Amino acid sequence: MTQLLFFGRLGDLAGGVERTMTLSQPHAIADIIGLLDASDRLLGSALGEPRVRYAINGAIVDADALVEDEDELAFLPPVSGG
Amino acid sequence: MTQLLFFGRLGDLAGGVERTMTLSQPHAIADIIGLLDASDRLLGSALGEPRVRYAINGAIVDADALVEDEDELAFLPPVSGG
Amino acid sequence: MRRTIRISTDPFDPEAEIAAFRHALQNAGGMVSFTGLVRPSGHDGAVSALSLQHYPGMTERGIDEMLDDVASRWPLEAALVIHRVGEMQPHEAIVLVVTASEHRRAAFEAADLLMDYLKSRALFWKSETGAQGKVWIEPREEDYADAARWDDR
Amino acid sequence: MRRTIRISTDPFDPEAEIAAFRHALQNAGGMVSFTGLVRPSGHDGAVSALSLQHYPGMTERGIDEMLDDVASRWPLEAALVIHRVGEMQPHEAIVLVVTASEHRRAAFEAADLLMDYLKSRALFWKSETGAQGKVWIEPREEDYADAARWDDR
Repeated sequence: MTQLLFFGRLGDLAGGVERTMTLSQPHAIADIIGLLDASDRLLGSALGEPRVRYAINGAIVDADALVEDEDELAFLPPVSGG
Repeated sequence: MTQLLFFGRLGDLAGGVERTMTLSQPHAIADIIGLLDASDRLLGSALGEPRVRYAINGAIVDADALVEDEDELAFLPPVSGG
Repeated sequence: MRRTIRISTDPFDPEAEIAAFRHALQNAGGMVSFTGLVRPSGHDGAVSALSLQHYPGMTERGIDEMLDDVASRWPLEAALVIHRVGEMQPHEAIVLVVTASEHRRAAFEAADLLMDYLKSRALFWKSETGAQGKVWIEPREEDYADAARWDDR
Repeated sequence: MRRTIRISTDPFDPEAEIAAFRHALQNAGGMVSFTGLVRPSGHDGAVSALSLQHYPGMTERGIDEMLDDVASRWPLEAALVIHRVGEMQPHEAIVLVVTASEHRRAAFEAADLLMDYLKSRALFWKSETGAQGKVWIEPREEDYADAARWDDR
């Protein structure tokens, strides 16, 4: 089971920060966004925006990185702290 | 009576921060340094060093400014705060 | 460089933290603190609530790497970063950065860099809830420019 | 800009002052403090005592003019300057500067300028008494250079 994390306004669109997904085989992040887009266009297009970064198990990666089942995939929109 | 103030290391040389002097007529600061130098060469030459500034009644002035009796004349060596 | 990083939903008392930091110093001659406060009026008029989210674990690691960077740039005795997350009220402290060094310039610059990074690069997401509902805040152009000042130094 | 200047021979508690300053703020989003401490080892090995002298009245007026300058450069809500004079012991606070503004950059820069001025331009004279007797301290070249940064800005 893959853990998906949606931070910032992406969590509002996803209806929560956390969601799980079962991947029978490794998928590129871009493909996972495609799967999410198929059921929710608004969320899908937000996840694909150029300023959104991706992290697998806490490491920043590109959209073509492969996600395996048991991985944690996080979607990181522009940050703002302080 | 003129109040003289010697700050920082000048006070060590003058044997104290405060000293008084009676001026029967206005004198330029340079002349007052000359008077002090006559009785104490070490103090006199320290007061004339280029980095020492002068203040009459709290206002920074040049060495040719006139000091009158009842004035406060301060000798200000390089400062260091904080 | 002694370092402390704390991210918590609990309110904190900035001056109690600064005092504890100061009492642990050995030989520092100067200490700089920055305290970030929830302003009563935000981007959208009166703010009724401010909320901060982080990515547990990864946010801390990112700040730890910032502190590696800071330690390599300046000779600091100690640095402290505390960041609130969750719901906050006006006037509460959001963030506290404290740095200490032998001479003041290092402490000033290190605190300045840490705040620039925390504002625009650390993994936090901030939202304000006001009259017009919830708004996600992004760094101002100025914040990105501030952080970029350090990239070539 | 609300301002406070205090020069005193009495020891002060930096964090109590910072806390009082913070509680009086209305709309500031950030607050910067610098605390200068007596270092246990000074210019001449171990320091047994540090002493500061000022020119009563004139020193305060000079700092007040610095605050006029600061107020004309940045939109600050408040600024505080506390400076010890007389005899001090290692680890005691010599100086405290606190500034507050809507955005952090103004508070950082104002505190930085105030410290540069206090180090090299305000009317204070500092001496350390160590193993080799009493030594009058002058600003380092770096301190003069730091203060000169602001002259053309």
